[in-house]
Amino acid sequence: VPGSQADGGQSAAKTEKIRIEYWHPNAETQGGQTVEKLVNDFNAQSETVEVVARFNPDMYKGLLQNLQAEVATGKSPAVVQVGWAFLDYFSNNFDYTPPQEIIDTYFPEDKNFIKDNFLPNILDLAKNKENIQVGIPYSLSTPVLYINRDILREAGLDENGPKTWEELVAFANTIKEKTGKYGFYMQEPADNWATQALLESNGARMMTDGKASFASEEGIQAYEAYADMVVKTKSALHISWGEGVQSFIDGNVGMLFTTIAQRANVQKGAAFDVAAINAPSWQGKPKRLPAGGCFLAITAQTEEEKKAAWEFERYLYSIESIAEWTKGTGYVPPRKDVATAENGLKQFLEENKMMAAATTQMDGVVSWTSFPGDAGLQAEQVLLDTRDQILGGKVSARDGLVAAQEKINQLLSQ
Amino acid sequence: MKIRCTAELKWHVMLGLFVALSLFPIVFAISSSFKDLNEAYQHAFGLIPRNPTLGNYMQVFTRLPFLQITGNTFFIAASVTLFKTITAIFAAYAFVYFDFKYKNILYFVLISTIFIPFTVTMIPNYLTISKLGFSDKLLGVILPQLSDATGIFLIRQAMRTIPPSLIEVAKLEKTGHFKTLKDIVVPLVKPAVISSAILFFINAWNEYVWPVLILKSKEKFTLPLALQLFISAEGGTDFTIAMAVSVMTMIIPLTLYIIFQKYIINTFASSGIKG
Amino acid sequence: MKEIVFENVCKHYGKNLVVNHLNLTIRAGERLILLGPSGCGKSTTLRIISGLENISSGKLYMGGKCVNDVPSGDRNIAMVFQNYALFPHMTVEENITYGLKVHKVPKGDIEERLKSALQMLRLEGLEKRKPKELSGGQRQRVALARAVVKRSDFFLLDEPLSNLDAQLRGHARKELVKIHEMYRQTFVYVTHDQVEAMTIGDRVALMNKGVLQMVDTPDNVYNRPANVFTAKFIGAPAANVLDADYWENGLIVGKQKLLLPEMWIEQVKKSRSNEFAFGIRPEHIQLSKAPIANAFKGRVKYIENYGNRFGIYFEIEGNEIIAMADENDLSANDTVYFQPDFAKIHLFDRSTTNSIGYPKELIG
Amino acid sequence: MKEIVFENVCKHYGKNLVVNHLNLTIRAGERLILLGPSGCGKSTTLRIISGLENISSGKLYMGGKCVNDVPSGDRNIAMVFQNYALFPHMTVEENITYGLKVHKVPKGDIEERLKSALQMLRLEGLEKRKPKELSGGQRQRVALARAVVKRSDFFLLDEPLSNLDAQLRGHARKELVKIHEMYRQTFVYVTHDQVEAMTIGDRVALMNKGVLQMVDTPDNVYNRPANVFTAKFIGAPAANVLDADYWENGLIVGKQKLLLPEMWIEQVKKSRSNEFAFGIRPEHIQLSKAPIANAFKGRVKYIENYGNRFGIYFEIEGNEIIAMADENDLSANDTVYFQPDFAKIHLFDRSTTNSIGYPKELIG
Amino acid sequence: MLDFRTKEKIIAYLFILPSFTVFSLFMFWPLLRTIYLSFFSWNMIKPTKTFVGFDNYAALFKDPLTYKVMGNTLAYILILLIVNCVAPYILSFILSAVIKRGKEFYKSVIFLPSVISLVVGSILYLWILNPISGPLAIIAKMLGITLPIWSKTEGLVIVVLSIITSWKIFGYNFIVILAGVSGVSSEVIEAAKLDHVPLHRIFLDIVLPMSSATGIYVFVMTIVQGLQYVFTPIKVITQGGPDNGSSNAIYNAYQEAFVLYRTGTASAFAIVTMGLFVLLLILEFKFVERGVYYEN
Ligand SMILES: Nc1ncnc2c1ncn2[C@@H]1O[C@H](COP(=O)(O)OP(=O)(O)OP(=O)(O)O)[C@@H](O)[C@H]1O
Ligand SMILES: Nc1ncnc2c1ncn2[C@@H]1O[C@H](COP(=O)(O)OP(=O)(O)OP(=O)(O)O)[C@@H](O)[C@H]1O
Ligand SMILES: O=P(O)(O)OC[C@H](O)CO
Ligand SMILES: [Mg+2]
Ligand SMILES: [Mg+2]
Repeated sequence: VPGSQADGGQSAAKTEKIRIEYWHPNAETQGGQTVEKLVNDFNAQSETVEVVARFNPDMYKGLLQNLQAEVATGKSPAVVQVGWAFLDYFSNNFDYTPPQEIIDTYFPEDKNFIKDNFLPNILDLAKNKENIQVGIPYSLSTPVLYINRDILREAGLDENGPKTWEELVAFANTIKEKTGKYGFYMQEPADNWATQALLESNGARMMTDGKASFASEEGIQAYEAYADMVVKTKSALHISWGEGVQSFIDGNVGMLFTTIAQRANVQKGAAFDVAAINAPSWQGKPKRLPAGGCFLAITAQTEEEKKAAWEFERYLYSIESIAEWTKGTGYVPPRKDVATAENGLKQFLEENKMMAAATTQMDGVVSWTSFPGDAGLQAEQVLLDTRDQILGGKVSARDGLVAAQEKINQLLSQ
Repeated sequence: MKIRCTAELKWHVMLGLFVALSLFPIVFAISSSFKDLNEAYQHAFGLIPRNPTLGNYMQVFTRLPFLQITGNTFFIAASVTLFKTITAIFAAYAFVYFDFKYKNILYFVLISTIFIPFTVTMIPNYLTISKLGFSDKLLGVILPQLSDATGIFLIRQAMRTIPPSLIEVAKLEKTGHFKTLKDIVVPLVKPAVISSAILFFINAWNEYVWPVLILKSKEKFTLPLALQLFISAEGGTDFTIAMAVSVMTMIIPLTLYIIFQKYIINTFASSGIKG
Repeated sequence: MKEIVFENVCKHYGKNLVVNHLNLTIRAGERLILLGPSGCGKSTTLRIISGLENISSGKLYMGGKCVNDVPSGDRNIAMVFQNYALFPHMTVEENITYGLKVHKVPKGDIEERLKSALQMLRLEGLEKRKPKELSGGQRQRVALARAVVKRSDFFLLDEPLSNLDAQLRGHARKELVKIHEMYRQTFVYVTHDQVEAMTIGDRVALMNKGVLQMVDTPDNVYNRPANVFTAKFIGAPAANVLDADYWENGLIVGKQKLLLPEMWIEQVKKSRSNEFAFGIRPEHIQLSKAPIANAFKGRVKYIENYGNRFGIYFEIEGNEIIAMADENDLSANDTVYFQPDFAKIHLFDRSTTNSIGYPKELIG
Repeated sequence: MKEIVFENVCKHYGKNLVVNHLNLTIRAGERLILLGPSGCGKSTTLRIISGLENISSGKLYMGGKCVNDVPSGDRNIAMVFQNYALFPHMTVEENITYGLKVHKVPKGDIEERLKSALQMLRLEGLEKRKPKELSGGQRQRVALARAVVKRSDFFLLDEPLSNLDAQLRGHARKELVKIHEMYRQTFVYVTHDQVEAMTIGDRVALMNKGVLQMVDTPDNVYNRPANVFTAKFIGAPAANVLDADYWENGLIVGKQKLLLPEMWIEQVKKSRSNEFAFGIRPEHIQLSKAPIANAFKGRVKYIENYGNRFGIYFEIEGNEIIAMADENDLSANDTVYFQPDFAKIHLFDRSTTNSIGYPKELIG
Repeated sequence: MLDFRTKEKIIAYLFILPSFTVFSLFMFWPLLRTIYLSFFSWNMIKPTKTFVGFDNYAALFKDPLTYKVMGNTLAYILILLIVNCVAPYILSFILSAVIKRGKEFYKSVIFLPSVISLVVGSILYLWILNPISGPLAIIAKMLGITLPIWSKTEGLVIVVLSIITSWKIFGYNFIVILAGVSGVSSEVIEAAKLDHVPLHRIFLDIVLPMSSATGIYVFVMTIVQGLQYVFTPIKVITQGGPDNGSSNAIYNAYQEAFVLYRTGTASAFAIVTMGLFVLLLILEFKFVERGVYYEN
């Protein structure tokens, strides 16, 4: 199979392996160990490539920040893990090579690797506005609902939890009334991921034709339902993400709406009957759940490095590696077959029932909207500020969303 | 005597409360580091772990080259402290005991840099360090931290409270600037020198934003970076392990302080130049 | 070699003229006493010599060369500061030997000088104390010891004994003179103690408000004061000075007249003035209860007992006058007669306040 | 009311016993002078009265009540510190009036006291200066002024005039006495100046190494010293004290003998000792070039000129003796004869060094 | 032969040289670059920078957020000054002049929290102060009090973040001030005590002015370092929220630069911030320094 180029590569590797950097944000609590294991295993079996993994604290934002600085010096790692939220910004500003290009040039044998192993809707997640496949999805997450069955029972509620947002509101209020505890907490990180799930599942769209459109009636209505829990009935908590999760884990909150990536954390800490269920939908409407997680992009600068980068990626995307990765992180595998394969996650998923909450709602996955252009991140921030305003009771959901939408569209049009 | 005692008692009660409050977080951290995660969540307030475990520490040690990391941190903190303290002493001395052109302007310019937010210097410094070839090197962490005028500021302030006649005595003896510094000025401003050194050490020890940018490989990590490994917004923070790392982060500065505490406090107490 | 020459030296602090056109030559190896009222510029003068204070104008020569631009360290000076300026962080011993150590004086030598200084100033046993554990007088002695161990060409002392008791002061004074006799440094010594001034000084320089008043031997300063200020300043209690007009061979004070002897009449005539200030020291006044010829008549106001002597305050024509006596049989309100010893009187021109000089018979 | 009583007061610094079982009553409104060699514990004693120093043992009463536990601020004391302790950041004026302002003394009153203090201490024109812009003597005067403006029951002064010239010192001394006469505070005054001690003091307390030696009127301290230390310490130059054995109605010094008058023989006999220390003050010695009967014979060593008097040092049987004289016709190596004025001699028991007392004829 | 005054000058420059070298490289140079960048619209990596003149500045002054952030900054400064400058000053005075026993203990214990990093502190306090389930909340619950959700309450969030920061700064400032306060000659304090000057007046009239050289240092450092220190809890706990209610000048510049990637705006903001601070320093030199007591 190997062509002349591969030969050249191999003879070079005899003398020394080519070193490439792989940047990731995975803390020890979130797959850091797995990264290390995968990289070590890869290095052990590869004769040509030596991968050096670099941890970047502060998640994808932190990683991008470091990447920014690195690129400014004229250097670049070969493979970077990019959060979905930064897809647009990344593809607009950084120099990357779509993986298929590399495959086509150097690895004809892998020609169909991507097509064969990934569902089109999953691959679409990593396409930018110009429809270029920026990278390959590496991990997927969706929001799920964690429930404290002890509290539900105490409040006389169905211990299997709510199916719809309407039910969820009722549940939350009941919990508040019956137990005095908070009924519900929805994650409040520095992004609008969960908000998107809430609004879009009700039929709203974050963006339509390149313009913000979340302040539609559906959007407003969904947000109002949520805001009412916080502001009016006080059955939902408005607090920072860390505190909210902590409060759920130590049994002060009945339901927690957050990413499946928190599964291990919740499972380890909770001392009550805890379960994860599918994200609720709005009565009679289809769910739309933004994909969390990340894709791998190749930012290698030299041809040598690009080749090495693909070799490494190909290793990471193998069934065994992806299985390993999923076990270590709690993400949903992006690749076909992994869930069912014996050498994949079959056994793992049987043992970890909570994972099912995420794996069984993949049909509802949509891409995570990131506002386009230079002002995109700023627009995102506007929506975040609006969240605080609405949940803080300063403005109504309607006024807040309408104003935010207007402001964002103004920003985007600049 | 009685009147004084009760008056003092009032102070002691207030101070005691204050001390207890300010020490609570430290005790809390230590206690949490010996709990398992479950207990940490369910019995946050129990200061004595019910099932004390070394598990958190073992995890840290198995997952990270911890001694190496501690060594790196110490090396960085010690180098930064030494360099900054010594250069600050010299600069402060020059600003107090010499007359030269633009002295005040120069001082003002140097001191103004205290006000430069680190965000201003971060990226350009990163470029400089990379160009110098110091990224992922301890030296790269050290260098930019050296430009800090706080020591000059504090030590100069202290030097200005030395009665001039003492320096005059030295002048008459033709003591020479180095000796005057070493034998007279530095001993008299020892509290300021020590406070700067402490500040430098603690800050360099805990410096986080900058090493994050510079250091890539785990063997080069510093303790605050190691701590980050156990904190994740998305995956949740492994609280008890984070506390174990935190405790280990504190341990060296705390030990150093406890060892030198008597000396430091004595220096401060006996600083009465005119006493 | 070790001469110090002030040439028109002025020193300002802001608008304050603290040393005013000082012209003074301090001879090599002499002991010059600097005297003057508090705040007159004595310490400043010492500080100028030591180079710790810049001169505002004029020139200072030391050992023959202008030292305006020579740093203090190169002037080879030992100095005792009025406020001691001890190093608070060093022990007595360290304070004393610090300068020697800096100059790498051999260890044995240091030891020896230290020992003799400690002995001379009775500081034995305090070697290991820090200044703040010393009494005021002990601190002053340490400051003195620190200067003493240094064998330098110039020795400047700013009231080095002011906080010592009489016995210790007497002792230290003698030792200082001994040291000086041995090393012959040029000594400049500020003191308020007249006995010190008289016993230590080869010459005395008297300043007032930054202006040099007189420089001469202690004897002359005392016995032939150049002006009223000098006469009044030197001697305790101060010399009595009363306004007196010359009229027909005599001095008129108020309504009383005292005939002058021939030698003084001549002197007065030379001066071409008639308005004088008449000076007489308390110890040169003999009082008599019984009336005597050619004497002033006064009334005793009060009497002070100084232990070994008495101060008798009496009044003549509205002037308060004091006389010293070893014995006393007077009491307040007694009438007394006072005839001055004409060999011991002083006459000053009232407008310039300068002495009109002394009859050549007295100068001899 | 304003009496101060020390009852067995001790003060240690570490192992150092600085005040040793002090028993002393300072009478209300009296002026007590505290005298003693440098480092003997004078300042410490003042600081004990002021409450700035804790007592190691014993009790201190002020105004009749034990003040061991009364904080300094409540003792109503004005104090002049030996090292001034001026507030360096305040001007002269602020330094002086600070205490008054804190106590909300009416403005006009403050103004007035300030003015009179400035005048009394000749500090006019320096009101706006900071201490570091003052000369040593000026600083001392500010410290004194600060204490003077305070009208308190107790007035403690620690060498308040040591850095002033004789004239100013004389003036200040008189003013202090005036103030005291006006307000009758209890005055405790530390000084090294004998004249000050004698003129200001109602009584003098003499300390040595923390032990009280004698408390009495200046006259008695001078003329009837209770022990050798007192005799030698009071008076400058110091009293001469030589070992003398009693033998057959006379005192033997070396190989010479001096017959004692009857009154002394009686006194000597009462003391039941034969070994004495014989004391005589320099000013009580009359020297004669010509031989006289019943006199010691000595040899002049050297002569010091004090301006108005002479100190004549001579030797008798290996003892150096000094005599004071107003006039001098002696020179070194002259042989002199010295007969003491027997009314002015002192005899001390050589083993206890205490005075054997004085013949009743002298005390009269 | 150089004359000695010239030689002295050369020595002076040599003494400053090491500091000056690192400052030039790592302070002045970046500063110049930042000033330069503040005139561009750029995101740090795009190959082209667009020159916009003073637009970034103009936009800043128009943006209400700027004023909000500056207002917050001021609030932080005020709280930090009270807690970390005034309070430790009073405490050091109490320890050096009022209390007789246990001084050593307090001195050493109060300093302890200073050695801890604020990242650690922030994580700790996030737990301890969790208004729903932290230890403090548990106690409050026992007392029947519901804690406000401070991290989402404007105003309160600034107070709490300041307290967290103060927890770290206090001890250090305390020992620095203590050094200054113990430097005041005891005789001078005694002189005042004799006058029966009440303690608070001794403090205000004597101790404070005489230790003001140190005081000024702590004052300036509380402002400057305090704001830089607060950055960490803001970043870890609130990310500037709620609705920028806890953002300060430093965090805002950071957010502009590294969250929103608006390098030009961030630079302009940083420069304006620095300008304000330097203005403060000039004022300090002009007015406060006058009251400061120095021996030389
Ligand atoms: N902190 C201290 N530690 C040890 N000894 C001390 C301390 N302070 C003072 N002393 C000693 O106590 C003794 C008495 O001191 P004090 O200041 O009372 O002397 P003084 O009589 O005022 O002397 P002077 O006339 O020299 O001022 C001195 O010998 C001194 O050395
Ligand atoms: N920094 C200054 N600013 C203004 N005037 C000053 C300064 N320093 C000293 N003086 C003034 O200069 C004059 C001379 O001071 P100097 O110290 O020489 O006096 P002195 O003769 O030593 O007096 P004393 O006997 O009191 O020590 C004094 O009147 C003093 O007030
Ligand atoms: O699923 P994750 O870990 O990518 O997180 C998704 C979003 O970032 C949560 O806000
Ligand atoms: Mg002087
Ligand atoms: Mg004393």
